[in-house]
Amino acid sequence: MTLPLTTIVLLPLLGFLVNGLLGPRLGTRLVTVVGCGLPVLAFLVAVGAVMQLEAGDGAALVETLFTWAPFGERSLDVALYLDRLSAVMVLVVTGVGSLIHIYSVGYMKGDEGYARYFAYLNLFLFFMLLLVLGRSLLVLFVGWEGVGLASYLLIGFWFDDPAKAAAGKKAFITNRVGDAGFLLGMFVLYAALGTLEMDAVNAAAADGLLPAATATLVGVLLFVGATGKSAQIPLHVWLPDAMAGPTPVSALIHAATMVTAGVYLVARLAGVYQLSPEASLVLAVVGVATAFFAATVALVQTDIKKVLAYSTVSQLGFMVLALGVGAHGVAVFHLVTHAFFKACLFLGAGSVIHALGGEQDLRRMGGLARRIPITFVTFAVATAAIAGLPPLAGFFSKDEILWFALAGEQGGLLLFLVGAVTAFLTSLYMFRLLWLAFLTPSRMAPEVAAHVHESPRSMTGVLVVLALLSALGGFIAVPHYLEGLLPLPAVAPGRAAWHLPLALFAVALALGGLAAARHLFGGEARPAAALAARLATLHRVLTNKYYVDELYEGFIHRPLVWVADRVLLRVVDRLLMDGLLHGVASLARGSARALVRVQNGQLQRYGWLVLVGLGAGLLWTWPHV
Amino acid sequence: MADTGMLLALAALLFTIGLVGILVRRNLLVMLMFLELMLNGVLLSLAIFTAHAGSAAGAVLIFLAFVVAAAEVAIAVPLVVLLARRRRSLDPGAYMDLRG
Amino acid sequence: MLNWVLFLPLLGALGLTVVPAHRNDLTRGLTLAVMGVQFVLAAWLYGQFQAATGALQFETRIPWIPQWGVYYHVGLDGLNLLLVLLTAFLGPLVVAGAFSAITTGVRLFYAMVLVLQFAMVGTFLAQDLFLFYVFWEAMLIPMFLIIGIWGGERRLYATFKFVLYTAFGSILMLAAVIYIAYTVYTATGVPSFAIADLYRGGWSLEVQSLLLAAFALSFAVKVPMVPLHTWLPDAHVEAPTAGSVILAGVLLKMGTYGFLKLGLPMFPEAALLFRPVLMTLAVVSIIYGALLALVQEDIKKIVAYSSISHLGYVMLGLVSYDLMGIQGGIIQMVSHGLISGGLFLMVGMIYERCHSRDLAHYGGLARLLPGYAVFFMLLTLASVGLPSTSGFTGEFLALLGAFNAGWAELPHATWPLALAATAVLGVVLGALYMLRLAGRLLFGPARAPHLPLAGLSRREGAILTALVAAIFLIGLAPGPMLEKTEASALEIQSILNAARPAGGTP
Amino acid sequence: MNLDMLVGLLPEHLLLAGILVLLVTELATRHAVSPLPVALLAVAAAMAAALGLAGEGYTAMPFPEQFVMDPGRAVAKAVLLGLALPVLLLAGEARADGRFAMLLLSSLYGACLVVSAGNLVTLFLGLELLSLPVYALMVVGSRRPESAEAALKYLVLGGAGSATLLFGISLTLGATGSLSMTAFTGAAAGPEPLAMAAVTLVLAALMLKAALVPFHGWAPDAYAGTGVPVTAYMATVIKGAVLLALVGVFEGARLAPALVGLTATLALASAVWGNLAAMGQRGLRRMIAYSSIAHAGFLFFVLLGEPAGRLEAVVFYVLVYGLANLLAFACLPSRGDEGTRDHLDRLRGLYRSRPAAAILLAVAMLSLAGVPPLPGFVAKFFIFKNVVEAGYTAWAVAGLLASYLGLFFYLRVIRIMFMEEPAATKGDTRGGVLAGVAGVVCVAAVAAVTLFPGWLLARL
Repeated sequence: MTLPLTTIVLLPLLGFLVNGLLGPRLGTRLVTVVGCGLPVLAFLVAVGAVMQLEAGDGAALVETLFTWAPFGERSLDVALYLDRLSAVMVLVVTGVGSLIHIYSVGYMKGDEGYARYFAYLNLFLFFMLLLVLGRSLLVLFVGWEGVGLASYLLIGFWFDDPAKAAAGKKAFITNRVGDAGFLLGMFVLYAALGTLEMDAVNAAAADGLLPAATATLVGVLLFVGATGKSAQIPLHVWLPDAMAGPTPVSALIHAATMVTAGVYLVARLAGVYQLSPEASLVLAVVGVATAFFAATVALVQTDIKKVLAYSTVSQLGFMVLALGVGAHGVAVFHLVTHAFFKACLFLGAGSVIHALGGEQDLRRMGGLARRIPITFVTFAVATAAIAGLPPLAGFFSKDEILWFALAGEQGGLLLFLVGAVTAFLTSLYMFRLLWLAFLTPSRMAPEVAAHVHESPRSMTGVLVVLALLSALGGFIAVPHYLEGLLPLPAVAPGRAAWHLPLALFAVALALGGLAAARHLFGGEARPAAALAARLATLHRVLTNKYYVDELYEGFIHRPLVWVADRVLLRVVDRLLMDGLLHGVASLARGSARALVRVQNGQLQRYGWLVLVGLGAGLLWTWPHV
Repeated sequence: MADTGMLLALAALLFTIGLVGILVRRNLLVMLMFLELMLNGVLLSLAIFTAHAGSAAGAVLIFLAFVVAAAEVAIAVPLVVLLARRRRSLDPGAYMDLRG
Repeated sequence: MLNWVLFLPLLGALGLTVVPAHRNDLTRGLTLAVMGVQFVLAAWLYGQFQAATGALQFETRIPWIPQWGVYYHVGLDGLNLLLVLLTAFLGPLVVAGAFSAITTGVRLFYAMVLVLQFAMVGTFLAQDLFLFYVFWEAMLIPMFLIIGIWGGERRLYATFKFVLYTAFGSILMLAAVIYIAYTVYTATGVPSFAIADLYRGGWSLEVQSLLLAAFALSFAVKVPMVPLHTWLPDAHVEAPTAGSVILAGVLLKMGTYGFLKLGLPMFPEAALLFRPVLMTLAVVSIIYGALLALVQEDIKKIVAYSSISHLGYVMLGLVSYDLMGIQGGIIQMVSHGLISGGLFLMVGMIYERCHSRDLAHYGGLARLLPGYAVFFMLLTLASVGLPSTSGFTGEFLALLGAFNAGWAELPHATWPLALAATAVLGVVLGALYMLRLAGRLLFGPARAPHLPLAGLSRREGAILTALVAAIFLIGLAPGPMLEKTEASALEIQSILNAARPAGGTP
Repeated sequence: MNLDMLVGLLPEHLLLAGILVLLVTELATRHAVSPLPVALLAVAAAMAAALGLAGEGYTAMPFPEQFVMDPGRAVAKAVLLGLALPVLLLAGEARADGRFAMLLLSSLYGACLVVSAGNLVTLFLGLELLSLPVYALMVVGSRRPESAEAALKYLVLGGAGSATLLFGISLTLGATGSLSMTAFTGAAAGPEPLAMAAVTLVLAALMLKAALVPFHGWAPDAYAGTGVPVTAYMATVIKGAVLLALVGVFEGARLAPALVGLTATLALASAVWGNLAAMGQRGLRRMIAYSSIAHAGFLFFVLLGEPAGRLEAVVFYVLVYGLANLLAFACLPSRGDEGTRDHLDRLRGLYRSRPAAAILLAVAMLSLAGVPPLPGFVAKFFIFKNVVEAGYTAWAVAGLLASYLGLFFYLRVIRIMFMEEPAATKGDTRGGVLAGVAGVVCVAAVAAVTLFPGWLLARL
């Protein structure tokens, strides 16, 4: 009996254990072989498993491993589950994951934590696969938390820098807030249905066993978890900071895979969300708001990775919008294409940073197109893809999202309009990036400029593959492939004919963004600076990311610490409880001193005491007689 | 019977005077005398009741009590002497070394 | 065999009296051997323990004060099985952990540790209320000495606070014990302290409430539940490492075990009445402990306050009356024993090297002591409740149980659900304070008050490896343990639920 | 003269024989001869006799209505006599002379008489015989100038107590026309004013002898003012005998409601007062004195209980409490000035210099504090169990809370011995051989009672 799913999951774990435990003793070459070989192997096994899935009549593959916790007749089991949805995810995760592993070989060369890096990366892959393949929400949650851990470790990979360590912590804790919601959602599901297995949950939802109110509750609570992991408002704050990690990590975890877990979760439990238009509306609103908000911030960021980070937040917002309007398959589609082009963009940015010896500030780049041509070309392709230029991948997926936002039953004009503006902004900020980094004249410091070099083959090769995928990925008809599982929403009557005009409109938006970017940032005149000066307040707000971090610090963290320190510790613990205790103790000491003073050695005083005792005794008994 | 009541009252009075005397007098020997007075009051009441009840045991007890009183004095006086030899004082207030 | 597990440490302590005072190596070796053998025996008993029944196993019952119905009555059931195993497991680790830390009065120290071990195992095993009380109180004195002799600067304050605090609770429990004995005798004509007999005491609700209040006070001090917790930070901070480990690892569980074994099932009606209070206090403890852990600068205090928070989950699980909650509570007890025991050991290790527990003095230990950092990180994650560690198993099941129960009670009452939902906040706060600790200790620029630092010794590595292995075992496969405890947990649950008015939820 | 007069009084006879032998040797020899062997032998023989009588289940009244002997009393006597053995060893350590031994044995004779008292006359006789030699002993057994002061304080207040007792007895005679115990217990239950006054006076007198608040004034000074062996004797045997007298006079009678409140209040007051006042004491003996005041309080709670279990509870308590006290005294440094050798300062860091002594002293303190598994706990449990069974739960709770107050100062002794550095100018803290023997005897007995309380209780 073969257990392909288990094998897929365990291969990276093996890599983690080998590199984690023996790493420093293995030597770079062996670390590389283990660290990259096992993910690739996992990808191959995954391909085999998907073929097995397709060879069957579409029935999901299930591998039950063991019972985690038995309770009478019920139990919480650890089981892996492969259907078409998880198949898509597994392929993306192992595929893109493997590519990024390979890329990392060149990127991390010479880092003293080389083995540790690959151990963490493998660990991440293990948890991500567990997340994707878990049959029950519990297993998914294990993976969910595990990828959070890996993310925490990798963001803080260069832990000597307190800011980087703090970024890791921030990511973990922000995610924890979401996890609290996730846990609650899970609890509600278990309390209501007695199971956490997602296929059973969907089936129960389809059979009407789940009341609509409960479905809404579950949907919203689980979505709170998703906002954490997928960096939606209001829990998006960690993702930009997460760029402190090595760039391949940003590509793998904070762009292509982990952050899409929230989207996957919602899609996985589509049955629940289909029952609850209210929950879906929440998703749609939060998604489109996040998309718009992040896109505006991305416009003014000067750190190349921060731009990409906000872009990721924005694109995730698009996916959530798709989920919110019921187009789960489309969301997954965008997830896949996004994985391709965003990985490509990040790795390209990594290549730029690598070329510039660690420089990340767009203001000190420029003119790189000639110096690192492969990076430039692949980056440009991916930029075009994310901007939504046909026939690249992003065009197809984004177009469908806008389409369902406009025409889907749960769509609406407002959702569509904000989405459209955001699509325009996307194009604008991405081409801004392209121009500032590659096309404008060089603003590099001379000693940096002197050392610019194209990245090694292992890196550029990966870039090329990803660029190809970004270009052609749109032709993989993911929504159609998933339709059996995730049916697309019905189109509102009367709007069916708008599809073609909409597509043209989307292209126009992308091109408009391109033109605007060229106008603002392409020439020597720098109209962008003038614009920024004219809208100084807005610019400042955007540069400071709407002051959300400061808001959280001022309204949540600091009051919390204040209450804990000033009220609970000083007043309740020390003043009240210990004060009471010390008060009683000094009362005892005081009365002890008083009593000792009674015993003054004077015989007659003792006699008086006796007399008092006698008298009192007689008086006491007298009235009772 | 009235006599008995009077005598009993006397006994109680003697007992009380003895006790109060111990408490208020500032001389150890006088205090010992008041202690005897207390006992005498008790003995008086005991004699009355013994006579009243015709109890042999009561009579025995009276004699026992005499012996006890004598023994107490026999021990107490040397103690007072011991103390007085050290401090030349019969005031109980002079002997307050033990306290606290 | 069970008696051997119980009495072995006592015999060891007696054996230490013949070891020459200056032979510290012999003292240490003998103690470690005794503890090791005890653990092996306990593990063997665990293996032999039959999961199918909630009845006592490996029972011994010998008259002790037969006139009063007091028996030396010990036995294993699902409730104490894991706790005995935990105690026996931590024993050797505590002993080995103190090898380098305790250099004066070594013989007395290990004798006290052994006596303490004896009393703790006895408390868990006792099936006779009188015996339970004897063991319960007997724990105080060795702990008093351990903190008071080998503790830190304010050890006298801390140890007196600890003893007087806990003894106050106990004295009222003693009154309740006496009263129980009396009523059982008058009701049945046969004097008995057998705990199993007391489950059906049949007191009126008023009497039950008073009795439960007396027991609960004692147990709540030990747990400790807010607001009776203020002894704990002081005791933990001043105690030597071994003392902290025992305190956090085992002693605190006495309180929760007391609730589970005695407090709740002996007075089910009153327990039902007090349930809102207990549950509220449990949730308050979770949040309160976490918040206070957040603002401490002393590493030990952070771990100490985290104990308050973690034990809150135990209480929440127990008073949920849900099978999962009770089971989760039991697992969380074991888990917390391992995790906080491990954390205290690790704090001790760094303290031995640097003589400081001030968080501000440290940074970047991941650079200075990579091995140490790995273990510390693992324990931190377990404490945070990361899945696949025991911390997750305990917290998750306790919370799930509480929520499940609250959901089922929704038609009658909303507070259980509201409290369970509030408790989930603790998950966030837990991450906040633990990562603050780990982050400031391990990451950032490398510094420590006392350089250079010696790496983890083989002994320390072995101790931590054992702990971490146990943590992951419970995290990954709690199934077998849950199976062994289930029958007893069900029994307790049915006693508790029997007190509910008809129409209540199962 | 019948056989019972010989057999039933065998313990007393043996004590008397011991006194005579001591007297003869004292007169016959010119050089001082240690009286210890003879005294020990006499007391041990008396104890063995008492145990033998108890074992046989001997029950008789050699002097009808005056002197009663039954197994319960025999055990009680054996306990008191047994407690006197370590006292003698401690006295031997302090090089006590023949006078000391004779006085001690006389007092013990009184103690035996108290236990067997069949009517109030014998009781009075026994109590006086118990107390009078002690006034002398306090001076004889100590080489301190303060001992006369201590003895006089004790004597004057004790004398007043005797007078009060006698007054109570006399009123009993007046109220009932009889001096038998049953007459007294009848009076205790009844509502007659004269009888109630009689009972109150007797109770007050016994409280004075047992040092209950507010009749306790003499105790701290007397305990602290004499030699350690005498203190030990007073704290154990005398206190025990008085309590047995208490149980004897109230034998078979439930307390009248009026007396319940009085007894319980004063007992509680004693427990609180004693435990609080002991907190800051600098000398062990004075601390023990206050501790004994508190323990007297606990013991008086026994009166609240059902009559059936009182004797057992008191005998058990007295044994356990006495053993712990004697153990503590046996562990003290035996050299040095009699007035300061029990100072707690000298115990500072005792564990370093004499670990065994420190541990035994700690055991004694813990047993006195009633910390399980030491027998002090079982004893306290017994008393309060009786109180609860009689329906006075609230009083029991109050009493237990009062016992909590004591924990602090017992632990303080342990703190001083274990957790503090030895004083810079430390005196000689060595113990003596005989005291060591006494300590070992006591600790063996404590261990036995700890392990097999059931066995012992079955034989009370």
